[in-house]
Amino acid sequence: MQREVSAWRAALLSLVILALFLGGWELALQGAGQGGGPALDPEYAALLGQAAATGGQTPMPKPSEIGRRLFQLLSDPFYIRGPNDQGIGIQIAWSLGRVLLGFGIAALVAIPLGFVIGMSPLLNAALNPFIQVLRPVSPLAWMPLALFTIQDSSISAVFVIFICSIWPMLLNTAFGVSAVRREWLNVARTLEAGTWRTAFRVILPAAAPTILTGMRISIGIAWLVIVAAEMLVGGTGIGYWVWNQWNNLSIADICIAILMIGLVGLALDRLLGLAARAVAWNE
Amino acid sequence: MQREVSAWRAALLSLVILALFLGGWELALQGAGQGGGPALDPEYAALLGQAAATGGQTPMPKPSEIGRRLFQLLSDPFYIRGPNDQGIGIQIAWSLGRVLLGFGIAALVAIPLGFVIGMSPLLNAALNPFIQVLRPVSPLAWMPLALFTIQDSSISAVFVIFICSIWPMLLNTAFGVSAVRREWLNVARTLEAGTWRTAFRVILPAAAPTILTGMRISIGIAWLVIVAAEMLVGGTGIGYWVWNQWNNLSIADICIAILMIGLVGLALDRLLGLAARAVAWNE
Amino acid sequence: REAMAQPATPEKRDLRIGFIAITCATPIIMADPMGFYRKHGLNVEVIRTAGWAVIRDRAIAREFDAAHMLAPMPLAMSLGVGVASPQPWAVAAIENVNGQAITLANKHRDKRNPANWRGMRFAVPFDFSIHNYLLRAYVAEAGLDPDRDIQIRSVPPPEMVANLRAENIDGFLGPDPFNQRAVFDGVGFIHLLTKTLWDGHPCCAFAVPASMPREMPGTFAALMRAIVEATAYSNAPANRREVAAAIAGPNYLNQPQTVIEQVLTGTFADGLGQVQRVPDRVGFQPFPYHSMAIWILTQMRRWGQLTREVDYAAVANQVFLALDAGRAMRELGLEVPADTMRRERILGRDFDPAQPDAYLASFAIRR
Amino acid sequence: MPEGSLPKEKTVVTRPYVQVEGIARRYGPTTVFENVWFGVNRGEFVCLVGHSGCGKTTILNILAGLDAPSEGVVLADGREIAGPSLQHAVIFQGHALVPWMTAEQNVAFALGSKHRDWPRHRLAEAARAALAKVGLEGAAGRKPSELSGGMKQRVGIARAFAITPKMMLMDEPFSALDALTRGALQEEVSRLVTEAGQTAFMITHDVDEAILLSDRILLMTNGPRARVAEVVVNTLPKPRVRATLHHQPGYHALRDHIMDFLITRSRTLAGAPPDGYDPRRPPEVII
Amino acid sequence: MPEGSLPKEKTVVTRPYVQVEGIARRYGPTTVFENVWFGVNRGEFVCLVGHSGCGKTTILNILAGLDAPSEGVVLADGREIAGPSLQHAVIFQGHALVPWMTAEQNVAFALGSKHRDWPRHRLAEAARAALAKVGLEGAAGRKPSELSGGMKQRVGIARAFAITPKMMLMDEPFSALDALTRGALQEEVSRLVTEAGQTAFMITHDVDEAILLSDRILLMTNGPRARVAEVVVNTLPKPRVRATLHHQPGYHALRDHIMDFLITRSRTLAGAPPDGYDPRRPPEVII
Ligand SMILES: Nc1ncnc2c1ncn2[C@@H]1O[C@H](COP(=O)(O)OP(=O)(O)OP(=O)(O)O)[C@@H](O)[C@H]1O
Ligand SMILES: Nc1ncnc2c1ncn2[C@@H]1O[C@H](COP(=O)(O)OP(=O)(O)OP(=O)(O)O)[C@@H](O)[C@H]1O
Ligand SMILES: [Mg+2]
Ligand SMILES: [Mg+2]
Repeated sequence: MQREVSAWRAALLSLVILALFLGGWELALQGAGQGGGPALDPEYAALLGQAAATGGQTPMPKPSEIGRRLFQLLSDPFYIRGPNDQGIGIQIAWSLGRVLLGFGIAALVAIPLGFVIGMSPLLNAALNPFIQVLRPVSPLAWMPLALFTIQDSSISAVFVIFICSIWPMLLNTAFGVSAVRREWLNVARTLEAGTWRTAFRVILPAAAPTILTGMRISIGIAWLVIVAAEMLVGGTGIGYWVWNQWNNLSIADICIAILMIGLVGLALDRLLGLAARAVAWNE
Repeated sequence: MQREVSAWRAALLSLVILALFLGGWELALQGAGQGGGPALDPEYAALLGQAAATGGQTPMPKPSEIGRRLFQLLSDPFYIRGPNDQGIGIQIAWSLGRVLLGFGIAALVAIPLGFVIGMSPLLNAALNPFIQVLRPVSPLAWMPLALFTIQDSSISAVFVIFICSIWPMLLNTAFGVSAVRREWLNVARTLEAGTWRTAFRVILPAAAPTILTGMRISIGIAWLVIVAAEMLVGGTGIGYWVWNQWNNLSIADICIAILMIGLVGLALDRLLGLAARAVAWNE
Repeated sequence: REAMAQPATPEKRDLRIGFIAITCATPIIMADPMGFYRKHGLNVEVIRTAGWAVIRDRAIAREFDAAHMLAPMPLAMSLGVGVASPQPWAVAAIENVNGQAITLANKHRDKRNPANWRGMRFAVPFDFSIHNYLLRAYVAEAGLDPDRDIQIRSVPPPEMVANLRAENIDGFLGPDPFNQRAVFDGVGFIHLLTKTLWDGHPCCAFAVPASMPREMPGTFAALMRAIVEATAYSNAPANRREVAAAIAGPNYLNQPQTVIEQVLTGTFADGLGQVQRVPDRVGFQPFPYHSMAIWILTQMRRWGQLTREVDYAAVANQVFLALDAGRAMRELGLEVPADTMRRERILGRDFDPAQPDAYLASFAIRR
Repeated sequence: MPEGSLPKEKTVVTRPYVQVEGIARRYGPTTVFENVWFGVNRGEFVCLVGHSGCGKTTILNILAGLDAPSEGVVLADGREIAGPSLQHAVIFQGHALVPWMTAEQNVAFALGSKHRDWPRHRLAEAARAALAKVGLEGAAGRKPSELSGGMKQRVGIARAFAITPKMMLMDEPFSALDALTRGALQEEVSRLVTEAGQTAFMITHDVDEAILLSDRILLMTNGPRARVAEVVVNTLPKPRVRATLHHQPGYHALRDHIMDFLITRSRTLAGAPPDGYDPRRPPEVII
Repeated sequence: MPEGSLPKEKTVVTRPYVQVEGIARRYGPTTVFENVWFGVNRGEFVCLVGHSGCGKTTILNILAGLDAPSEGVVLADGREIAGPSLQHAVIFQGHALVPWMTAEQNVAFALGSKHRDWPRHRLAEAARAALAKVGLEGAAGRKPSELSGGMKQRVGIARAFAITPKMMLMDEPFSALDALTRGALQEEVSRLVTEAGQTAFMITHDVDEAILLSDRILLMTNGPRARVAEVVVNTLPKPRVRATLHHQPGYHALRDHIMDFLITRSRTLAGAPPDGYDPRRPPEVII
């Protein structure tokens, strides 16, 4: 098996696949919409305007239409026309802000706590059941509880992101700390390095890649959760935007939202990937 | 650092923490909701909820109330009284069914596809951008698109679970296959073992632990997504039940739902953990 | 428009009807436990659904044979507004008139004048809802631009109280029982009943695919009879408590029975310390006046949802099946209005359905 | 003795079994080794000794068909080696057992690759027989993780011998083992190779090991541009026994010669081949 | 020579620096070793040789204070060893450099642990000086992953010597290295220990290494219940040079004696100690 692949060839293949997919989609819809749906009363059809005159199935938008709409949205992403009508860039910024806040607080809690848990096998075993039970709970189940108890919707949204994204960081930090190579701890011990010196100069850097992996998983989950949180809280953000476009059934906009969510998620992941590379060590 | 911890001590500590938490919660709410508002017209008061009648807002339920409700729900988990009123056991069964279906289909697609991708560095590099962009997309963003294109809400729900849970399996299978130890492939080559023999007897078992890890992440995500999917599709399932209890502002039921979702999620995770142990090999 | 002669037997007996768990759906829901569907030879499953967008999508996908919709939704869908392409659905009967309210958070007790609402956030159930149009008209009458001076969001009715409690919204113009529920939980008070804005306004509709009367006339007729009968039954003040008991349970509205009773009987706590007695707080009237549709269309034009000229009367005639509803009412011995057009008095202005353009032109605040 | 290995001639024929003809290996601008010529006769045991990085593993991989030379050819039995073959078994340094199969299954997997028509029970029997030959009757059902390092390597040896190859290729097979286990395994391999009359080619860092096992020892200079500097003929009488090897006359002289090469001459010879050095026929040294 | 190590006496005093008094190590019912007594004199270089699993690493960890014996005590300088100390530096088998620090930072970390008041630049200077002593001036800024195995181990050595401990403890420090590198490092360590007049205790599998470096060689029987079977006094004159060691008179006799022990007597002596064996004073052998 040959492991080296020229980046160019891969990129080319990516583009070919993309082109085939979009082309196929475009072609498949070519002439759709003229499809003979149930024959309509012509009098009725006349009322519906020309688009409706043919009736029938709701067509999927073509990629070209989506592209046009995307261009339109991206050509002025930061406009604000009243509280209900803001550019897609602003919506993404809102979502990002919420995610970063919730994720940031989660990191501030999870990393020190995970450190403590990782250092104590007893605490680790004792807290594990709680973590395991709380971890799989969906954001949409937390949200009502948060809205009810916190009584502040923007804090609730941040709380839901916090509670959903804390677990991977907590588990990974605890694991990373508990799995620090015995060898290095022995080095620190024979050097009579103190607790703090050992914690910050040996254990933390040793566990850093594992912690970063946890953070990477967490930010993925935080971003996954934002749409749910914003749909329920509403007002601003890409999740609310999706909700609005859904209420208006603008499929093109929903496709664009999916693309945007994917791209921003990818960017967040890459960013943490870079951070992970910065603290990575290899032997 | 001592690594051996008696399971008893850990369990005891777990229980102590739980007791402290629940006790604190119970005590904190002792007397809440009795906010001595102005004396009200008794006729008026009769029309209000207990808390509002005394001038407050409906408080958080106490753990003891939640416990009583939990007992009540679990004492008859499988009743069916009409399409919108079924026992919690049935709801969980519905959710499990959907998750297993969506997850099963995802596994059937992801594992062979991941195998092919893992064997070909070129394909791997070419498909990676798509996977990376689609992976962070939230179930709630997929849902409208699915409802629109599939035009069947129960298939849509399964599709959303499928699309959200496929990525970790795909990535892990591809990674596991591409990372099979060169040594073992060399053994197979020197033995002139054929392609299929190598694939099934060497690569698959070698990659199995990584694949199982992917499946474990995937089932976690599938279970995280079910609430979102069922909330929108409605009718049955624990997600719908949460939604329903939220409509009724029954915080006790939401807490129970969170607990149930957590426990079932934990059970699913443990099950795949057992499967992972069955295919694990160590050297 | 005259429907065809009715065969005696329904072509399709097993039907699925989607609904949202609000009191507006009372006739659709109570027809099930009280046996009206069965009586007319139908086997109906009523399915609770999470929100209006889901109702719409499942209706388009024909997962539902008929559905509980907001009265403006079939109009918008038929015109291709808010959907990717026109979906011919029709209002077979109106479910309820009145029965909505503006609920404000308790902290706004002193803000009873809408002119002081600048900057507040309100929820309505859906963009294409009478609630949206009434709230907009109401604040516009007070001189506020509903798009610039306040914020209006679509929130599924069941989430309104939780959002009000979390101070995520300052108030909502929403369907019952959630107005009453907000009072019941001590979260808000009823600012006004929509009855005072437009007495007899339509709210929710019983919607069917536009092709149903043609393709399944038997089923359609049976369904209409069941619904009209249930509507009439629900409307009788004497039956209201019985109906409340029938629909409060977890299979339907899943709310405390007292809340539903207060809504249906009109004897309710207003959240301000008063017990109000408004027996016609909600009414159940099946007849889909075309004038209602025309007013809705003028509002869709007013707020920029409908951007092209349409023949209001013709669309109303196509989408609001007044003749079919009238026939069913007549068969059941109910009084049928003579004219499908009715002059309305809305927010202190007279609305003449024959002069929609003049009406529209009279507003200062519009898109 | 299994039938497959009976009709082997033990006499050294004129044409060597393996002929390495002027192979070189280059990675971009760096040449690991070049102009390497040597032969391995039928039934002969050849050891290759040299410092780390001189390309020993690469040469062995080329002989095994797992790698290809940048220049030159390798002939086995007169035909060019085009890829891995069941005729040439490899014993890897890291035992390379697949850890999810038991010892028996590991051997049976190899046997099944050779004898595709054998039923499962026949494979299992043959695998147990092969394990018995290396003294592992009792461990057939254990997974590699339940075996000690020495036992693992024994299973690797059983696997290689089970398919009765014409040539055994071994890349530092014992270097990860402790001295005691190493000694036992050296004797095992020596016995098996002799019994089957096989050709063997082994890489080692351990001079005692080379002396114990080999008929000839190829000494390589340091890389880059490594060469076969000389070929030491091991004239110590066979069979040799590890426990008494160091008491055998001639042992110390042989060992000291090789040690000297490793410590100094491997380095000094690296740059400058001595006069009259012909890479096609590296000097043979008999001590 | 650094000031810290100047006032060391080079003569062997009556009381050994380290006294191991009857230690044993048990895991549940199994006894790895028991009744182990020996001493290491000031400035002496002692090697411990024995087969895998006889408990060598455990003994070294006990000397380092990283582990505690199940029975018996170890005195250093007359006081019981209670835990790790800066006085006893350990060179680990796997170098144990932390991979996220450069070579210089690794050494500076050790120095900073000893000299808590030194400013950063002084630590860096001292670290570079320590690296220069092992010939790594140029590699100070490189991370362990950018260093060869030998260089990594050199950094480990520099780190251990930088804190000028009274005793060096080494657990097979060179076993992962190839022969050439190993030789160079052996000479390095020998020089540094001699220069600083340090006491040294080293575990090794390599008989040549033990002969090259040690003053005395402790031979352990196989486990379980391993013992120190005998102590071989290495009388080969110092300084010894690796390249010529095998030409030194007495070398072959010494090596053969140890080889014999490893190959046969370590096993035969394991069960039954010979008559008159006193674990408190294992027989000293001078060849
Ligand atoms: N893919 C590669 N690219 C560049 N150089 C390589 C590559 N693979 C191996 N080398 C170089 O080829 C040389 C020979 O490697 P090889 O593994 O054959 O050495 P060796 O003699 O077996 O060493 P050792 O005794 O350590 O096993 C090494 O110097 C190595 O750095
Ligand atoms: N935690 C433990 N529980 C049980 N037995 C143990 C434990 N740790 C070590 N042992 C046993 O103690 C014995 C001595 O181990 P040690 O690592 O000291 O041996 P060694 O002589 O250093 O071996 P090697 O030469 O392989 O390094 C081994 O047989 C090992 O199996
Ligand atoms: Mg090699
Ligand atoms: Mg050891």
